[in-house]
Amino acid sequence: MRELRYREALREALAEEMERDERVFIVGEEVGHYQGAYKVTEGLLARFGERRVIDAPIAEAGFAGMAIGAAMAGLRPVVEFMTWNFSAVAFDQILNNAAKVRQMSGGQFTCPIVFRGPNGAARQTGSQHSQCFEAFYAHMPGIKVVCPATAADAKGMLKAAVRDDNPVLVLEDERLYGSKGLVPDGDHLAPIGVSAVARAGSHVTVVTWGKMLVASLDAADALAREGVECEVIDLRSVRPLDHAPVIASVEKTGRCLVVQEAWPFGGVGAEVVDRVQRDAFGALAAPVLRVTGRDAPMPYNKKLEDLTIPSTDTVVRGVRALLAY
Amino acid sequence: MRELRYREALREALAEEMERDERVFIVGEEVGHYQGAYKVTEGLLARFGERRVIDAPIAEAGFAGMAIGAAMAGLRPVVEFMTWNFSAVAFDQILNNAAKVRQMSGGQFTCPIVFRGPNGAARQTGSQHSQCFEAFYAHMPGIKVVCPATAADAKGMLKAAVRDDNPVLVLEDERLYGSKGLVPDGDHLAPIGVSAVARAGSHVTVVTWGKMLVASLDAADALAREGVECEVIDLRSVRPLDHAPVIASVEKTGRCLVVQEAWPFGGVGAEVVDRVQRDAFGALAAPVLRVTGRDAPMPYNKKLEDLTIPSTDTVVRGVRALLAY
Amino acid sequence: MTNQHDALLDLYRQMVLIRRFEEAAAKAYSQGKIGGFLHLYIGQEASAVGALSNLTRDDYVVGTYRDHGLALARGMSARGCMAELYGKVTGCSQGLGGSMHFFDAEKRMMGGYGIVGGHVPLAAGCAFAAKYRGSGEVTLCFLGEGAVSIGDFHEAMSLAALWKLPLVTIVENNEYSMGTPLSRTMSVADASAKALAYGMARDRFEAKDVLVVRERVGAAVERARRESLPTLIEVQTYRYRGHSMSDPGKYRTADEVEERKKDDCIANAERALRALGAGDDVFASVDREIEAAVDDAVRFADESADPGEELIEAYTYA
Amino acid sequence: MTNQHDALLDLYRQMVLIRRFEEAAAKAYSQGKIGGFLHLYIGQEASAVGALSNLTRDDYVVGTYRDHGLALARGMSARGCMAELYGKVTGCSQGLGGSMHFFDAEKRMMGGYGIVGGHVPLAAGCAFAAKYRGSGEVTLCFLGEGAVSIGDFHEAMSLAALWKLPLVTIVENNEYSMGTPLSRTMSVADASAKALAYGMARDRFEAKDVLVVRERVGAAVERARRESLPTLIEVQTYRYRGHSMSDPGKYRTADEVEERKKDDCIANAERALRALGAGDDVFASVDREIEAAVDDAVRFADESADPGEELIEAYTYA
Ligand SMILES: Cc1ncc(C[n+]2csc(CCOP(=O)(O)OP(=O)(O)O)c2C)c(N)n1
Ligand SMILES: Cc1ncc(C[n+]2csc(CCOP(=O)(O)OP(=O)(O)O)c2C)c(N)n1
Ligand SMILES: [Mg+2]
Ligand SMILES: [Mg+2]
Repeated sequence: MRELRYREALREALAEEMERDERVFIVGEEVGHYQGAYKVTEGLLARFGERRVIDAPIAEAGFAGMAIGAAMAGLRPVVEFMTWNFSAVAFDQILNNAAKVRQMSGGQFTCPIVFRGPNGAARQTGSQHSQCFEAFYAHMPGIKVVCPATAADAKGMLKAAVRDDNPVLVLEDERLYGSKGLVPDGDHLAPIGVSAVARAGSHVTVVTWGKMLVASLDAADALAREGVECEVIDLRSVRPLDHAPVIASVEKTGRCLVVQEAWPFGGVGAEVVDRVQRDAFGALAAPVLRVTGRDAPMPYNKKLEDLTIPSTDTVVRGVRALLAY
Repeated sequence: MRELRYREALREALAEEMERDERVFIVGEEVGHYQGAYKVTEGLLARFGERRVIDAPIAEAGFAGMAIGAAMAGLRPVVEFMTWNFSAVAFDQILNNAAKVRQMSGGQFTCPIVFRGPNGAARQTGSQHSQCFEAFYAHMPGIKVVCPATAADAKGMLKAAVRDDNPVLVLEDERLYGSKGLVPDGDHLAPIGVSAVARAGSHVTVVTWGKMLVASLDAADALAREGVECEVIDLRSVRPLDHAPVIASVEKTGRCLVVQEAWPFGGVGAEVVDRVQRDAFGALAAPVLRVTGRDAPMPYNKKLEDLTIPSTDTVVRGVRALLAY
Repeated sequence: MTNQHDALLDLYRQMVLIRRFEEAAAKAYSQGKIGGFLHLYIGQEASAVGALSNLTRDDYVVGTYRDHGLALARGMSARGCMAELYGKVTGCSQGLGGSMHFFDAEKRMMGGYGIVGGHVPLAAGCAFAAKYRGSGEVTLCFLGEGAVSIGDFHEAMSLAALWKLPLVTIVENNEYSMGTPLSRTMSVADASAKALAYGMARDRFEAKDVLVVRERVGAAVERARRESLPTLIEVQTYRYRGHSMSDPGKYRTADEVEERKKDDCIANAERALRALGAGDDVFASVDREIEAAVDDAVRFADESADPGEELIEAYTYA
Repeated sequence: MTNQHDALLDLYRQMVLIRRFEEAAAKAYSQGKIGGFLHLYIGQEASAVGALSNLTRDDYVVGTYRDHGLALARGMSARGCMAELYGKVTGCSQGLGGSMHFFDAEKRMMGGYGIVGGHVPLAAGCAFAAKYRGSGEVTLCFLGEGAVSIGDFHEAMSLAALWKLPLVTIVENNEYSMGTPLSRTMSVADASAKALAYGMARDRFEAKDVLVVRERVGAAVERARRESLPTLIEVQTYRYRGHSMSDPGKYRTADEVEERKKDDCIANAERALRALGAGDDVFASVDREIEAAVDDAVRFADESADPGEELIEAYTYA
């Protein structure tokens, strides 16, 4: 085990996979000479050259589609969206080509491609630059969506994504890039579609993914001081969504809180609610509740931004509401 | 009251609103000279001229964005997507401009615009042409999404949409265009954000919207013959989602089935489940169940397509499963 | 008979196959054997046939929903194509794709696509892969003149020019985008003028003579193969049928269509073959052969099985 | 003093205001008073100031996230702009928009936008609205040279040319798109060449002399106003600062930047004014006046209140 920053873990994953497989290349804006807008790809150009680390013009639909075609033709592209916000202009390529080419070709073609970049709010970047995209992409059959929350998962899931024969969307987080965590040595792979108990507890089940794991664990710490033990489940992959550990936990706790940064309507959180109330119906002592980002475009002002994104405090209040039910 | 086809009801709505308000214009592919790919706009070019009924090149992002700008500048555009499938290339315009311009301008600009067209599967048009878009758009704050299921609502909600100061997405259905229904005379407006009890019943609450209302009502008829009385609720508008009548119904029935054509993951159906299990928790005798389109891109083959889209039969089976719980 | 005669006869045979295939498809559609959309290639045959005759078996082909002609010109079997239209498991996409989504991995037919312009970046990607590997394949991409208005086309051209991809992009200008004449979709009638924005090589010509198409596209294929440079080509053509089967075609007169049929690519090829010495027997034998092949394809499609329910999810994930 | 002197002095004053405003913003950013992204306009002032000097009060302006210069040149108050950067409720977007989203309905500043190219169709829409109403307004749209690669730009140009919209599109070519020199984003160095694809009028010139910008953009504005025809203009300029405040700027040398500063638009205007007879007193008075205005704006921003929590949802729906 070594301690790495999340950003470094991603970089190692890319470097190792490029080393291992000549077909892997990276394309995106500023990934090469600039060393990555958020420095994830730092050093990769020097190491792998312009053939495999490709600076793209601002043409997300074009280079995402280009990469999909290259994947169909046998390569294994990693597409960096500088942030997921800019994937909105490539939405059709992901929905109609990446997700479907295998099905519409009757299984003749696969689309082994990774799309990656930071998701969600950074800091005061305003409404067009602060969005969570998992609700959009997790809705699409044919797509896998992972949201690593730790450095170990960042490395392991990105490597697994590169080796997956399906389109895998890796939703990272700018606020996590600098965070540190222990990463297993060697060829560390983290399976896609397996959630994990991030903290054991017996009173309330808290289900979350991505950056919100931090607030959820902090809330669990705070609540533990009051004698409330939360079991925190990190979904890690939101599609496929491995709900078995969630159900097992709720069978035990009888109470479930879903914590997400994303807007409330529909999405991954509602899907979790759907499954929990269905598969743990008899065990529920209270309805499944949700703590979500507020139902509004992100305001620029810092105070308002802080009030819009769930915090440790909102999670604590969510758990209390659940216990008070 | 007059009997109109759904398509004619839409056309009347457009004509009346254009007559009433000089700022209303229509833009889209084939809306003018061709009379509309699905003939919704038939006759409007002759009546209102090329200035107000505008045939666009294939450039959905371009003309959707153009219309958003025109709305900001004081007009009231109605944008036809030949089908909603083609809105995927204009996704960014809807997400980042239409939905947000009011918020990011601090309330200085509004975006009174209607986007409309058929949603969901037609008949054997394959995976790229058979998608339900409500999960994507209902997730976005700033957007309203309506799914009229009857001719009266088609007319009334489209007229209300044109008069709304927000972006309203009208998700119609090609398979409903030819269906007939009674439409109130005169300036018929149907409020956005008000769901309706389409059939009263006491055993099970069936919640649905759009085309699936037909299968749900047919299933309710079939079940009534067995003595099972379904209360069928037509959401009509999926955002804002008026869940009060749903909760009231579930308080009575204790059982709730959500029926949707869309893919299962997240989306409007899961949102309904979330609200029902939360607000009618004490009343539920069984978990909320869902009947959905299958979690796969739409196959072309007719038999497989029929197996992918929920039918009267699947709804009946869903209700039975709920009763058997 | 000369080499020239044999080569032209081969192209002629392919064009006739496409036309008869499409006529049979139209008939099957009207009998309710084919569902969904059906976009016929009748009238445009010289374009795909002439263009694809320049390719080796490893080259890539990408097209739109109007893909039957492309598929047949690429050497895909009439059986697999017809069965796909019938939605049968023996179809080239196992009945899951349908008319708009013909695929054949072995023939490197990378698919027909339904979102206008959305496939052009994919074609750039095939070209990119060839260049990345240094394996030398050329990619041919087809689209309609209506598609040059959409962003994805622009982005793909921009990348192809910037990255010098071995891509030949063929805009089949059949004068209409559904019911809209190009004067109402383009400010400049010349689709190949888009190349000017990217400093890309371009060409523009009529597809009345399949040999002209072969030669002009051939030059672009050579440019792609030898210099790894893209070309944008506008092929001027005309479709005799509606946009799809449901199109009543009121946006043009029957006279206009009849007039254009007088300069038909198949009839022109027949004339040229006769000038090279081909007699009635040659044409009678082609007709017989093609008729048999199309009948066989229809029978095959008719008799094939539907895909099973287990396929609905089977190909969603690898 | 002559009219020419007065007119130039007015433009000079605007350019100085923008520069001092941006310097103050940079300082406030480094003090942590401003968050998020901050894209400064320093070095490019002649472009917005010269261009917008051609507009009437009813004309429309649309821009990118690099919008402070545009806003000030449009006559928006330094107070409202600075307060917006501080995220205060007195800001031009009530502190909800921030640096990238300056709006002013009254001045018809239709906004700064953060998605590259996404605003160009909106600008076409403003132009469309003017034409639809017959009300005669012209729309000016600004974007960077990096944005000509994206589909929305292409689609907007295509529609503007086809529908003859009174739109002047100004590509501010500052040679870099974030850290990428244009040689790595464009196959043709001339951004105005995109106009060839649409048969659109075009122009291309350096923005070193604000009067040249005024005159050349003026001709395009007249074309839009009188003939309802669009123009694509490439203005060659340079930004002295990083792409945004977080950009270390390693992609170019300090020498390169220093070299370009020698041909500074503000210094050039000062020289021209002196040639027209302006003395030290004139410049000292402008300096004093601008310094006071910027100090006042900073103080105003500092002292203003944050927007209240009730605004989070308030503007989501009308
Ligand atoms: C993005 C998108 N918008 C609209 C459509 C509907 N549509 C299908 S084909 C077509 C016309 C295309 O015309 P053209 O590109 O000239 O090709 P042709 O059909 O003439 O071969 C349209 C509008 C679509 N499939 N995709
Ligand atoms: C669609 C999209 N992709 C990427 C970005 C990130 N981004 C913001 S500005 C920028 C560079 C733009 O350069 P240019 O257009 O030349 O304008 P300049 O900043 O030089 O004024 C990029 C890549 C974005 N905002 N939108
Ligand atoms: Mg055409
Ligand atoms: Mg630039």
